[in-house]
Amino acid sequence: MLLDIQGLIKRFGGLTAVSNVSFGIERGEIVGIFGPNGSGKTTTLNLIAGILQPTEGSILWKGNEIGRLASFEVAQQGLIKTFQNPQLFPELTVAQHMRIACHLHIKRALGIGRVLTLLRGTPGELDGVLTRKIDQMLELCRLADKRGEVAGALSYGSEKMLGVAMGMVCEPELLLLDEPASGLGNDEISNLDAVLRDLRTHGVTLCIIDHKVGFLGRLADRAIALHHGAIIAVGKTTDVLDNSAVVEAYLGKKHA
Amino acid sequence: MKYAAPTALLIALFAPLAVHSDSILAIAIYGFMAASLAVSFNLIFGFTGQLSLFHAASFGVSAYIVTILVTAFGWNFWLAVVPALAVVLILSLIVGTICFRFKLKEFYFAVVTMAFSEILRLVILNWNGITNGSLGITVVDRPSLWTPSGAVQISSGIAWYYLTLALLVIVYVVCQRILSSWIGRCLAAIRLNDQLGETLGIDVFKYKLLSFAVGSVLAGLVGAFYGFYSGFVEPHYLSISLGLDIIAMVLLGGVGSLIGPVIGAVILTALPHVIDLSAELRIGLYGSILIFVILVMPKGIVGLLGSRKNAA
Amino acid sequence: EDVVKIGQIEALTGPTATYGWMSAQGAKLAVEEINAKGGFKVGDKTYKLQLTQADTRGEPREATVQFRKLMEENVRFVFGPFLTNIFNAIEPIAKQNNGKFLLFAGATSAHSALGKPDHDYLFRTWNWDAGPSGFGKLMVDYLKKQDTKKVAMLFQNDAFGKTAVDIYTALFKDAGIELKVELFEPGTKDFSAVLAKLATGKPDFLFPGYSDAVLYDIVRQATESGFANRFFLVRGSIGPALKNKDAIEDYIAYVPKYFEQAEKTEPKVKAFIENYKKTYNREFPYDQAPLCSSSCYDHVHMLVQAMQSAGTVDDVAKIRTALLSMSYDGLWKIKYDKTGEEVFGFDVVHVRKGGSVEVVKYDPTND
Amino acid sequence: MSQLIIGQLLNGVIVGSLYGIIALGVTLTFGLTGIVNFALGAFMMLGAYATWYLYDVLGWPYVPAVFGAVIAVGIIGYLCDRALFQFTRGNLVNGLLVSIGMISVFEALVLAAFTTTPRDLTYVLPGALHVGGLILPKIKVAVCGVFLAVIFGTYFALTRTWLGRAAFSYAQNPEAAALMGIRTGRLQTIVVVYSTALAGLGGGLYASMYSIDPTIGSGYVLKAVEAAILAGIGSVIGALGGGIILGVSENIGSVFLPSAFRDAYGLVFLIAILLVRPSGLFGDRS
Amino acid sequence: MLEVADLNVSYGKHKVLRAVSFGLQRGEVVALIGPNAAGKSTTLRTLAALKKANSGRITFEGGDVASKSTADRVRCGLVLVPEGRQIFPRSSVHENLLMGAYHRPDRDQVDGDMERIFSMFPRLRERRTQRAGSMSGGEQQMLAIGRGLMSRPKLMLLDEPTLGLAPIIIEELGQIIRKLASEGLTILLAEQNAAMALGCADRAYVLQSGSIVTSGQAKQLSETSEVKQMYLGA
Ligand SMILES: Nc1ncnc2c1ncn2[C@@H]1O[C@H](COP(=O)(O)OP(=O)(O)OP(=O)(O)O)[C@@H](O)[C@H]1O
Ligand SMILES: Nc1ncnc2c1ncn2[C@@H]1O[C@H](COP(=O)(O)OP(=O)(O)OP(=O)(O)O)[C@@H](O)[C@H]1O
Ligand SMILES: CC(C)C[C@H](N)C(=O)O
Ligand SMILES: [Mg+2]
Ligand SMILES: [Mg+2]
Repeated sequence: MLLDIQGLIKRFGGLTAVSNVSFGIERGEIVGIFGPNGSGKTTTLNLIAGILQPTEGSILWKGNEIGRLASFEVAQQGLIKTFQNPQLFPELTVAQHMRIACHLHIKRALGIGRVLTLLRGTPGELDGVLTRKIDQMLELCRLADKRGEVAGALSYGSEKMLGVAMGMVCEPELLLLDEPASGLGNDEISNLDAVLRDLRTHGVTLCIIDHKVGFLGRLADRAIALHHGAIIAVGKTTDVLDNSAVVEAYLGKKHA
Repeated sequence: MKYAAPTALLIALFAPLAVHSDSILAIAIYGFMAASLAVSFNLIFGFTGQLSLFHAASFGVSAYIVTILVTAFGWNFWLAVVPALAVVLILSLIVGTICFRFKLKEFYFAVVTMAFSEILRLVILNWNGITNGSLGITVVDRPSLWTPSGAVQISSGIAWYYLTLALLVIVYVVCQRILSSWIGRCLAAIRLNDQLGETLGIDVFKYKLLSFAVGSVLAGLVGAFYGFYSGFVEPHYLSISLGLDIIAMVLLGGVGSLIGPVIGAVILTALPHVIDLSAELRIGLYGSILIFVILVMPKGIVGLLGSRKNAA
Repeated sequence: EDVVKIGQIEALTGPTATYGWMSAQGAKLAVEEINAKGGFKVGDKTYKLQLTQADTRGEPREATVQFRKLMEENVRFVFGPFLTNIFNAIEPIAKQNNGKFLLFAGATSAHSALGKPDHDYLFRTWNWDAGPSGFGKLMVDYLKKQDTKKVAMLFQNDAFGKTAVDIYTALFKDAGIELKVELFEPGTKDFSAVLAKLATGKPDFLFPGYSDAVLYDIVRQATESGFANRFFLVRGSIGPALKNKDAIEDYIAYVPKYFEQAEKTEPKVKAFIENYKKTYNREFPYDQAPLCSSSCYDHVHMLVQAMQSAGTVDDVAKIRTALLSMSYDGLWKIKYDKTGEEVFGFDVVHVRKGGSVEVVKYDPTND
Repeated sequence: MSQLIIGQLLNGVIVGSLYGIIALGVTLTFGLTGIVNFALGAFMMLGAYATWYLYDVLGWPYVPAVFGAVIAVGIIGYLCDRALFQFTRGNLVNGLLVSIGMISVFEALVLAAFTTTPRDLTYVLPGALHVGGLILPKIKVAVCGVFLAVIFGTYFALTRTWLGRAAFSYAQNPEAAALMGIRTGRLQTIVVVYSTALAGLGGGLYASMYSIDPTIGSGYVLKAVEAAILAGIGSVIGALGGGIILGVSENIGSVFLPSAFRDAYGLVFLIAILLVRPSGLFGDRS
Repeated sequence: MLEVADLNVSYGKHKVLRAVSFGLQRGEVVALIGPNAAGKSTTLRTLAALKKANSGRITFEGGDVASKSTADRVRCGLVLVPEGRQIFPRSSVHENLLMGAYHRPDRDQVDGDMERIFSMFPRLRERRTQRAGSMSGGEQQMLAIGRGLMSRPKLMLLDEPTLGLAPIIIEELGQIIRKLASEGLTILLAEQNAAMALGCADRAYVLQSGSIVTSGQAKQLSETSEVKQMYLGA
C-alpha cells in the first residue's frame, strides 16, 4: 500500500470536519473522492499534504508516518497537492511558474552539487532538460501559447490548468488534485482526462476530488464518498455513484 | 537595459580620470557603499519580500567589531573582518530563526527586526567600556588598509574609490548569482506565495533564513569598510533612520531589480550635495523630488526604464 | 575686488540643529555688517567676506564630506562645529590640513585636542565646561557655597552628554559632592519616570542638560509633579525659570551674557539685538541660546581684527599668532589662552522663587 | 516605593494613550488604504504648531485653538489624499516613500516659518491633582481623558455602524467591497482625513504638555507603529492597548533599570508578545 | 433592460472582447457560454465597471452607465456576483450577508431577506457565525450568491455560480434562478457548465475568442449539433 490512512480526525473548534476516516491507496490507482459541499474532502487532502495537521489518526506513506511533517517535507517525499482555489504567483509568467515547480527535480538531480552551479551562474545541462520538459507539459495542458503571460492575466480555467501542470512537473509519485475540472469547459475536461490517463501510464498515482461526476466517474478506478466528514461509501466508482446514500446526499435523485 | 550594469561599471572605472576633487570622490565612495548596502538589502526585501529593518544593525555591529579589534587590539583590518562577519552571521541566524520560526510576516517582521536592531543599538550605545558609548570610536590615524604583504597602504581617495567599487561589484555579483540560480526562484516563490511554494517542496524557512543571513552578512562586509573609511563609528550606524534611508534608495531605484538600488543609492547620496540650497529649501526639495519620482514612476527608476527583470 | 572666504560647518537642520542654526545666524549677521560697511582694509587692500555655510544635519558622515569640500575650495577660516560628534568626525581630516587653515570650533571635545601636535589649526570658541577657566570648576565651587551635598545630573545620551558627564563626574568627585547620573535618549519628551527615580535620592540640586527644549520640559515636569525645584545649569537660558517662577526654589544659570539686562546697559548689545530683529524679522530669542549667535558674531569680528593686525589674509600662521596675543572686547570679552582655548567673561544668573534675579559677573580675561 | 510605581504606571497610561491615538491612525490607514503613513508624525507636528500659533500667537482660547488645528490638519490631510495618497493606494511601498517624502516637506515648511527653535506653550491647565500621595499634573489627566474618549468613540462608531462595517469589509477585499456598493474612493479619503485629524488632535494636545519643535513627529510615529503592530493591525482598541503597554513598560522599566534603555523596555515586550501571538495581541490568528 | 452595443475591451495590446453586442429583457435569464478564456468574465467585469471598456455603449434601464462607478451601478441595481467567490474572509457568514445590503436604503428589511437566503441555502444558516474564509469552497460559493441576492438587484450578473458546487446543489441553484426570474429579477449567467446554464436560461449567447458567435433560445441552442459537441459533451 502506497498510502494508508487510519482513523483520521480533524476538528476545528467544535466542528469535526473529518471524522474517523480510514482508507488506502495502491500504487498506480486513480481514486476519486466525492461528497457534498463541506463534507471534508479538501480538509482530508490538506491533512495528507501536510497543509493541516491531523487532530488524531495516522497517515502512512510507504509505511512511514507523515502526519506531522510540514508540507514541503511531504512534497519532497513525492506527494504533491493542487489547490481548489487556484494558488499562483501573481507577477510571474506561466513559464516561470513551471521553472519554480521544477525545484524538486533540480534538487533530486543535482543534490548538494547545486551549489556549484552558483559559481557557473546557470544550472548547466539541466537547463535544456528542464526547458524541454516544461514545454512538453505546457503543450499537454494547452498552455503553450500562454507561456509568456503573467498569472494575474489568466482566465479562471487557465489558472486551474496551470495548477495541474505545476503539480505534474514536480514528478510526484502521488498527485492529489482538488477539483481540477471545476471551471473548465467540456473540451478542456476531455483534454484533462486524457492527460491524467497518460500520467497514470507513467506510473503516477492519482487521488482526485471533483464535482464533475461525469468526468471523475469515468476516470476513477475506485471512489470514496464522504458526508459530514465520514466515509459513507467506498468501492468501485460505479458502485459508489449508485449507492443510495450517495445519491441522496450528493447527486440528487434524478442522477441516479 | 541589459548592458546597464557593465556600462555603468565602465564609466565608474574611468570616472576618476576626469574627477580630481576629494569631496566628490568621497561622495562617490559613500555612494558605492550605500549602493552595496542597498543591493544586499534588496536581496532580502525586493527578492524575498521580507522587510528587514535589521540591516543597519548588521552594518553597524560589523563596523564596530572591526574598529574595536583594530584600534584596541591592534588587529590587521583584513583579519578583523572575519570575526565581524561571523558575529553578524550568528546574530542574523538568531534573529532570523526567531522571526521565521514564529512565522512573522510583513510589518510584524519589520517591526520585530527593528526591535532587535534598536536593542542592539542601545546595547552598543550604553556599553561604554567597550564601545565608548555615544562618543563612538575614532580611528585615530587616517584610516588605511594594509594589503597582506604589508607594503601598500590604501589611504588615498582614489584607492578607496576603487576598493569600494570592487566591494560593490562583489556584492552585486554575489546577489546576481544567487538570484539567477534555483535559490532565486525559491525566493521569488516565497515572496509571492509562500504556501504554494511550500506545497511544491520548497523549504520556506530555510530559504528565508538563507536570504536574510546572506543579505545581513553582506551588509556587515560593507560596515567593515565603512567604519574604516569614514574614520569613526558611532551608535547612529545602527539607527532606524539608516534603515529607512536604505529602503528609500531601493524603492527609488526600483525593487526587484538588481541595478535599481545602485541607481537609487547613488542618486540619494549625491542629491543633497547637488541641490545646494538653504537648509529648509533643500529638505523641502528633497521630499518633493521623492514624492514626485514615486508618483511619476511608481516602479522606481528602473521600472520606468521599462525592462523589469523578474527573478525566476 | 578681493574676497576672503569664510566657511561655517554646522547642523542647520535636524534634531540637533538649534545651536548650529543660531551660530549660522550670528556669523551671517557679522559678515553682512562688515560687507555693508564696504569691507575691511588689510594693508592697502580692501576685502569683503564671502561666507559659505555647510549643513551637516548633525550627521558626522555628512560633515566629513562637507568639510572636505570646504578644504578643496581653499577656505582658510572655518567656524564650527558646535557639536562634539561632528568635531570628532572631522578632526582626522582637519589634522591632515593642519597649517592650511584655522578652525573655530565650539564643541566640548575640541578641548582635549587643543595644544596637541598637528592641531595648530584649532581654536575653541565656547568654553563653558572644561579646563581651569571653564564654567565647570566655577560652578562646582558655587554649588559648594550653597551647602550642596548631593546633585542629580540628567543629560541626553549623546556624544556631548557623555563628554559632559565625564567632565563633571571628576569635578564633583574632587569637590566631595555626591553625584547621581541618569541619561535619556534624544527625543525624549516625558521625563516623569526618570525624574521620579532621581527624586527618590533626594538631591539638593537637579542639573539638567542641555538643549532648551529639554530644559523647558524637564523644569516643568519636575516642578509640576514635585520631583525637584532647585536647578543648576551650566548654560542655557533662564526662560524655563521665569515660566515656572512660582514653582522653583532656585535656578542658577551660567550664561556668557545676561542679555535681558545687558541690552539696557550696553549699547553694543542693544545694537546687536536690534540688528538681529531687523535682519531676521523675528523676536530676539533671549531664552534660546542667543549665546551661539553672539559668539559667532564676535568671533568673525575678532578674526577680521586679527587679520588686520597680522597684515595678511592668507598667512594662517601669522593670523594665528595675532589671535593668540590679542583680546577682543565685543558683545563678550574674549581672549585665547596659549593653546587656543577661549577665556571669556560670563554671568551667573540666580533666579529665585517668584522670579527675582540676581546676577554676578565674572571676568577671567583680566586674570 | 509603591507610590512611585503607581505614579509611573498612571503616567505610562497617559503617555501610552498619546501613542495610541497616533497608532489608531496608523492602523486605520494601513488597514484601509494599504499605506503605512509615516507622515502621521508630521501631521501631529503640524497640529501642534497650528495649536501653538492659534493659541499663543493669535491669542485664541485653547480649546477653539485645538479645534482649529484639527480642522486645519484635516484639510491638509484631505489635500494630501487628493494630491498624493490616492495614487499610491494599495501600494505599501510607494505609500511609504511618499509619506517619508512628505515628512521632509512639512518639516521644511515649518522650519521656514518657525525655525528650529523649540516652542513652549503658555500653560493651559497648570497645577497638579493630589490623590492619596500621588501627584498627577492636571493637564496630563485631561489629555488622557480626551484620548480615551476619542478612541472608544471611534471603536463604537466602527463596530456599530454601517460605515464601520464597510471599512472592515473593504480592508479584507477591496474589489468585493466595491461590488457591495461601497464608494471605496470616498471611504479611503474619509479614513485618511480622519487619521490625519486624529494626528492633529494628538499634536494639539501634545503641545499643551510638552515643548514642540519641527522634529517631534518622527519619534512618535515610530512608537505608534510599534503599538499598532503589537496590538495587531486593524484593531482599534488594540491600538490603545498597544500604546499603553508600550508607555507603561517604558516608564516602569526606566524606574527600575537604567533609563538610557527606556526604549528597549517596550521593544522587549513587543518581541515577547509577537512571539506568542504572531499577528498581534488583538489581531487575527490566520 | 440592459443593452450592450459594440463593446471592445482589451488588456494592454491583447484584445479580449471584439464588438460584443447583446441585450436583456426584464425578467429574463440569459446565459453566456463559451470555452475557457473566451471573455465571459471580462464581459461581466466590464458591465460592473471593474474593467474599463475601450469603446462601446452600455445602457441600463434606458440610461447610459458609462460614467458610473462600480458602486454607483450597484446602487442602480446592477450587481455582479464575481467569479472565484471573493467573499470577506475574516467576517462571519452573517456579516458577509449583511454587507450585501450595504447600499440599500431599506436596511431594516434585511432580516427578512436573510431568512429567505437561509432557506435557499440551509448550510449558511448552520454556519452563520463561522468565519467565511474557513468555509469549504462550495459553501463560499453559496455565500457569494446569497450575498449578491441580499442587495436586491434588478439585474444580477452571475459569473460561474456553479463553480465547486455539488451536483445536488447545482440542481437546486437552477431552480432558484428560475424562481427569482419569475419574481421579476433579470439574470445574466456566465457559465462553463453549459448543460446547467442552457437548462435554466431563456436565451443564450455563445462567446468564442471574444466575439459572439451564436445566439438564440436556450432550448434550440442546446439542440444544435455544434453546441452539443463543444459544450454539452455529447
Ligand atoms: N479552518 C477552518 N475552521 C473552521 N471550519 C473549517 C475550517 N476549514 C474547513 N472548515 C469546515 O470544515 C468543513 C469541511 O470543509 P472542506 O473544505 O474539507 O469541504 P469540502 O468537502 O472540500 O467541500 P467543497 O466541495 O465545498 O469544497 C466545512 O464545513 C468547512 O466549513
Ligand atoms: N488582468 C488581465 N490582464 C491581461 N489579460 C487578461 C486579464 N484578465 C483576463 N485576461 C485575458 O482575457 C482573456 C479572457 O479572460 P476571461 O477571464 O474573461 O475568460 P473567461 O471566458 O471568463 O474564461 P474562464 O471560463 O476560464 O473563466 C483571457 O485570454 C485572459 O488571459
Ligand atoms: C551646543 C552645545 C551644548 C554642544 C556641546 N558643546 C557639544 O560639544 O556637543
Ligand atoms: Mg473542497
Ligand atoms: Mg471566467
